[in-house]
Amino acid sequence: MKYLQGEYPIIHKQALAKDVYSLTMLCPEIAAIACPGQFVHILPKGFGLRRPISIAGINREQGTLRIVFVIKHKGTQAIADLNQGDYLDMIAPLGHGFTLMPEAQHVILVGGGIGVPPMLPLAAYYGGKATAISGFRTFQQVILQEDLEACGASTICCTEDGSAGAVKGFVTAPLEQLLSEGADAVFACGSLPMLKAVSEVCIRNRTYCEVSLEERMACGIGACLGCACKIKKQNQEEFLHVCKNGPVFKAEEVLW
Amino acid sequence: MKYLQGEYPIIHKQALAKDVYSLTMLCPEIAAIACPGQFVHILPKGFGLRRPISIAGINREQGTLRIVFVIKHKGTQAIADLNQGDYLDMIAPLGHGFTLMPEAQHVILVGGGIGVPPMLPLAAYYGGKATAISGFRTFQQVILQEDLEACGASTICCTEDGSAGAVKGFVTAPLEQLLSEGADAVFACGSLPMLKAVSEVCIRNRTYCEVSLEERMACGIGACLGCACKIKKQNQEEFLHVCKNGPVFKAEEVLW
Amino acid sequence: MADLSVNLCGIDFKNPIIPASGVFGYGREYEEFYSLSELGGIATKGTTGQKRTGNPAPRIAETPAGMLNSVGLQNPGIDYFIEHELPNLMTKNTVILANIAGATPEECAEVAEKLDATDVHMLELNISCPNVRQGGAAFGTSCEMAGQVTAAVRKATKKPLIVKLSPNVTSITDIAKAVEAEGADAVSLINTLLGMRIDIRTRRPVLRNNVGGLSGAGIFPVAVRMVWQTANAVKIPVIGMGGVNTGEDAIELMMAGASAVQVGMAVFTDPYAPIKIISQMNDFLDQNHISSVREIIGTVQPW
Amino acid sequence: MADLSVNLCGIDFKNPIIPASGVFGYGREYEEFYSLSELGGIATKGTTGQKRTGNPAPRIAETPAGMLNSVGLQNPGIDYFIEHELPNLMTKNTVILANIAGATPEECAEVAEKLDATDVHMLELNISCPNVRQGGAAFGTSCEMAGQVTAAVRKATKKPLIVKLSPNVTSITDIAKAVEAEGADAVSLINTLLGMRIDIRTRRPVLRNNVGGLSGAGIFPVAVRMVWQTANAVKIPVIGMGGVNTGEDAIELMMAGASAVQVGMAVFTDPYAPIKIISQMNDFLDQNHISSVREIIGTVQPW
Ligand SMILES: Cc1cc2nc3c(=O)[nH]c(=O)nc-3n(C[C@H](O)[C@H](O)[C@H](O)COP(=O)(O)OP(=O)(O)OC[C@H]3O[C@@H](n4cnc5c(N)ncnc54)[C@H](O)[C@@H]3O)c2cc1C
Ligand SMILES: Cc1cc2nc3c(=O)[nH]c(=O)nc-3n(C[C@H](O)[C@H](O)[C@H](O)COP(=O)(O)OP(=O)(O)OC[C@H]3O[C@@H](n4cnc5c(N)ncnc54)[C@H](O)[C@@H]3O)c2cc1C
Ligand SMILES: Cc1cc2nc3c(=O)[nH]c(=O)nc-3n(C[C@H](O)[C@H](O)[C@H](O)COP(=O)(O)O)c2cc1C
Ligand SMILES: Cc1cc2nc3c(=O)[nH]c(=O)nc-3n(C[C@H](O)[C@H](O)[C@H](O)COP(=O)(O)O)c2cc1C
Ligand code: FES
Ligand code: FES
Repeated sequence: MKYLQGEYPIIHKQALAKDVYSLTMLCPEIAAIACPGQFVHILPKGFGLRRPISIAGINREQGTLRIVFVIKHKGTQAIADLNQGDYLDMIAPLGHGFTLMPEAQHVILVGGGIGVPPMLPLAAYYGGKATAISGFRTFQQVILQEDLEACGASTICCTEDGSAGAVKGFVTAPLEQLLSEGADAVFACGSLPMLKAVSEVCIRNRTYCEVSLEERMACGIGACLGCACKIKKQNQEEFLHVCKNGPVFKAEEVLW
Repeated sequence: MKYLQGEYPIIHKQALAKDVYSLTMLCPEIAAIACPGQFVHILPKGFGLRRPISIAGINREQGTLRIVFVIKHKGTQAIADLNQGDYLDMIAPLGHGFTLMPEAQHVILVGGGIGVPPMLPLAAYYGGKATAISGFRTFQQVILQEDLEACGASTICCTEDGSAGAVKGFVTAPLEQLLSEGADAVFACGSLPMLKAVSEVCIRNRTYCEVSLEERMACGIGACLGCACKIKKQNQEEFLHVCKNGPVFKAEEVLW
Repeated sequence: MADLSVNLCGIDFKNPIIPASGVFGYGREYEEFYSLSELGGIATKGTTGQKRTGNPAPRIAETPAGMLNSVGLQNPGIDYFIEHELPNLMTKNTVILANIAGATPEECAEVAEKLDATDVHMLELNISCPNVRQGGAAFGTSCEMAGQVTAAVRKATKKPLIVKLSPNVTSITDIAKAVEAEGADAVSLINTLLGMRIDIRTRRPVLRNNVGGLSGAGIFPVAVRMVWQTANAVKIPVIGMGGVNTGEDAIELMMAGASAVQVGMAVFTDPYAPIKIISQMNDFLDQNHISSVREIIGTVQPW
Repeated sequence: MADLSVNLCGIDFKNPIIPASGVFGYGREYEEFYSLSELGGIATKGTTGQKRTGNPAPRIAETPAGMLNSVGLQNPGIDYFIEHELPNLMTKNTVILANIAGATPEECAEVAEKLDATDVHMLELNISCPNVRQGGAAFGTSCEMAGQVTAAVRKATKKPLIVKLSPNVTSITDIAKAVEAEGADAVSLINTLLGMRIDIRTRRPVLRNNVGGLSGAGIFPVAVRMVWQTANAVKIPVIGMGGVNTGEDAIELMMAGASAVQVGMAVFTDPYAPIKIISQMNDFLDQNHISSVREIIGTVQPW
């Protein structure tokens, strides 16, 4: 694993929805080695701990990286306050991303809410072979559907209240249906309950599934053992670390 | 004593010398009641304690207050980073200022370095009846001589290395000379050694003298008893407080 | 509007927010900003038997997310307090906690006895001042001494007696139990952590007293922990403090087990802090449909 | 270029800066940023007799100017450490401090004995971990236990033995004297202060372990005070830590009495922190015409 720390200029900022922002940084050294599912570890000015944010776009030619995040509290607020021309202090690219399967015929990307952004680099990789199911609470939160489509992916947008998208309800309903038609793999990111449900559906349907987990982090690189998650490998339970062994894990190995 | 807390717009910013800045704030309620020798208590953003800075100008008509300060460390740096249009969080006006003597014929204002700014409101009050002796280490630090003259005061500028001004050396030499010609009062602000020397000269010459002291502060309004200074009144030594009983004290009462 | 009132030791507070002893003087300076009747209570500057001049300056040092002080209990003495400060305070329509200290249990008892004859609502016995040579933290860091001074003061007064504990101990629960056993009606915590800063250019401690008490946001996690431990160890109510800056901080301390909350250093940053904290607490309760702040006391669910 | 080298217990350090135990793993992850040979030394993650899985997550919480952790000594055990991590570390041209812990004095001694047979430069015995049920802070908060575990480890090794002290005590100097009497060659301090945070929306402690260790800039004044007190109480050298973020902080701890300085949480904020601190120390010494960092150790002049 290779990663760098530096301050990189923000070359584009966009508001995507209420409290949701997209930032694009010029960081060719990082863009050159970043992979789908990895994350960046951002230091908001004046804070002691960094904030992990998934990579939502990798443009090797232009040497840029994109992130999409929601303002949760003070740290993400400070990042959202930055503007084009400001610099972002990042350690990146970090973690172990999604498995890329060049031979796959059909993969399903499942993103819930602010778990949708990390699906974008996968959509860019799989193009027309990907179907992206995105779930949101309501229409105001819907983001990135055109971006997914621009990659060539088919999109299925779900809202819990039916206020937008083709599906009213959770992502699991369209997922069940697609899986019944067969798929090589499912890649998912979202809330813990959603990931658990997706994982169960995949296991029941015997479809390979990877999920991207979250945990509170300090170092972000595997040194401090702060971001533990319980993983079962060969029937052995152990605490692995989201920042180094993950954030992407095989769904079947996660002890929810 | 009346004082207010609020965020007031900076309407003018000026660099006077290396690391020395002048800020003018629009704060009519404060300007209306501020007196020479009082100070403002400024909260630099992100800090827990405020910074006391003397009032360097009071314009009642325009409703503005001026301060002049040097960047000492992080807090004053943060204040210096502000620009016109930004807001300054102040509690003001604070403290007990210089005695204003309407009948005085000749007063001497002695400022050392960053102790010169609080002499300006006195110069504005006394006009042609004031002689302002200012002391600096070297020519690059000389500030506010034109401002003092614009008030009508005569100025005597001293530099320790003789690189600027009429006098090479300390402020005490011209002070001695002026005192020998007689003066109603001396008002002084500057480093502790300078104030002590000025005070000795005045006591020897039996001239009334007031000095403005500094001490580390928390509340700035007399509640926390943080900014103690030893004062002798009627042969009783006691700890008074720079923020409330001062910053201006009678030189003869200060226990150096 | 949520119900913010609390009751401690039989005394009604209109809300749980009390400016802490030593940061608020006797309220006079802050009255310039707002009416003291908006406050739940006021803890007055620590008072001793005789006038004390305190420590030489500098008494204040800034630290990351905090400050050190070594005021050293400067105060005009109990007689002056009762004659010149208390009568004014008692007209302010807020609960007055008279904070007392002394170099010996006898001195503390004498101060308490004099206060017992006044209208003051509660006594807060400071056995934790880190800035004096005698008494202070020396009382607060041994169960025996803490018990002894509590017992002496208990005998001297029938008023509700709060004992203010030091965090500079191996086990704050042991001290809390010791003062509870000797008749304390409540405990308040935490006083300041003992700290030091050095000016590396002059190689001198920044504080003339060398060491001083650390307060402010940086110590908040220690306060939460100690309030939680103590609330689980004693039956008497706990008043929490240490680094409270926002309504959410105050809510957090109350969930940890505090029945009321004192606000110290935050008033230096923003003189309106106590007022803002009261209104932020109300907002939190309203948003979360909690009708009374009393419902949240001690409700943290440990894992 | 000032001379930054120091010597502790007969071991030469090219500079006094050592990433603290638990924040730096075994150095592998930070080697991606810079050569480990630039560091004065490295304190490795605490190692126990057997593999430990540590506490459940969340293990990390942010606090004002600091953080809480409740990792709980997750580590692969001493045998794995000696076989798979230590050999690599020993090639890095920097002093290796093997940090050890255990639930009993016997376990600590066993770990020390195994390390005694390796090339490791020094042992750092952690009697202050707040995040484990057995051993850890239970050892570090009583003079008797602290002495006992030190004595047991002392018998097991001839290597320089540093004992790492807990700040959660009434008198850190008493503990320091107790371990000195039992043969410690140095003490290091401070470990984390015990703290807690609560998520007021879920009413659950943020840390799954309820409480955790507070580190970072906010505790720096406590570290300075304890280093100063301890350096004045014992004859053995003191290694200082707790909230060091800059070269000036490190200088301040050394003036307080530290012969070397560990850097913990600061590496999370900036992985280059130890390297920057070394260069900032050099700048300070150069600017003040001090030829060797050794000249400043313990030079604070109390008032
Ligand atoms: C691998 C990974 C990828 C992520 N990708 C994204 C993304 O693409 N977009 C996005 O909006 N959010 C993402 N998150 C969540 C994001 O890290 C948090 O929302 C953010 O850290 C909150 O910071 P704050 O200061 O606003 O909140 P606060 O609650 O003030 O943060 C306090 C502390 O808790 C930590 N924290 C709080 N929530 C989380 C969380 N959910 N996960 C991990 N740490 C947390 C913070 O990092 C900080 O240390 C990701 C998290 C992880 C672990
Ligand atoms: C009544 C009064 C009037 C003043 N007027 C002026 C003025 O007009 N112009 C000007 O440039 N400076 C003035 N000062 C000094 C000014 O307050 C300090 O330079 C400033 O507080 C330093 O802040 P800092 O964050 O840059 O330094 P730091 O050293 O980081 O400050 C750390 C802490 O020490 C306090 N502190 C440091 N130096 C002083 C000092 N000399 N006096 C009081 N507290 C200090 C700070 O307020 C802060 O709490 C005045 C001080 C007082 C007491
Ligand atoms: C300047 C200052 C003076 C203080 N004086 C006293 C005092 O006289 N008596 C007392 O019991 N506590 C005193 N304290 C301690 C505070 O009441 C409070 O316990 C401590 O500051 C922690 O709260 P905080 O972090 O909100 O400031 C003082 C604190 C400060 C900052
Ligand atoms: C995540 C984390 C893990 C730690 N693990 C250990 C450990 O295993 N052994 C130990 O002696 N100290 C451990 N510590 C304590 C540090 O070594 C250090 O004493 C403390 O963090 C104070 O320094 P700081 O404020 O610079 O972080 C740990 C600290 C942190 C933040
Ligand atoms: S955050 Fe340090 S190991 Fe993952
Ligand atoms: S700063 Fe509080 S009394 Fe002067």
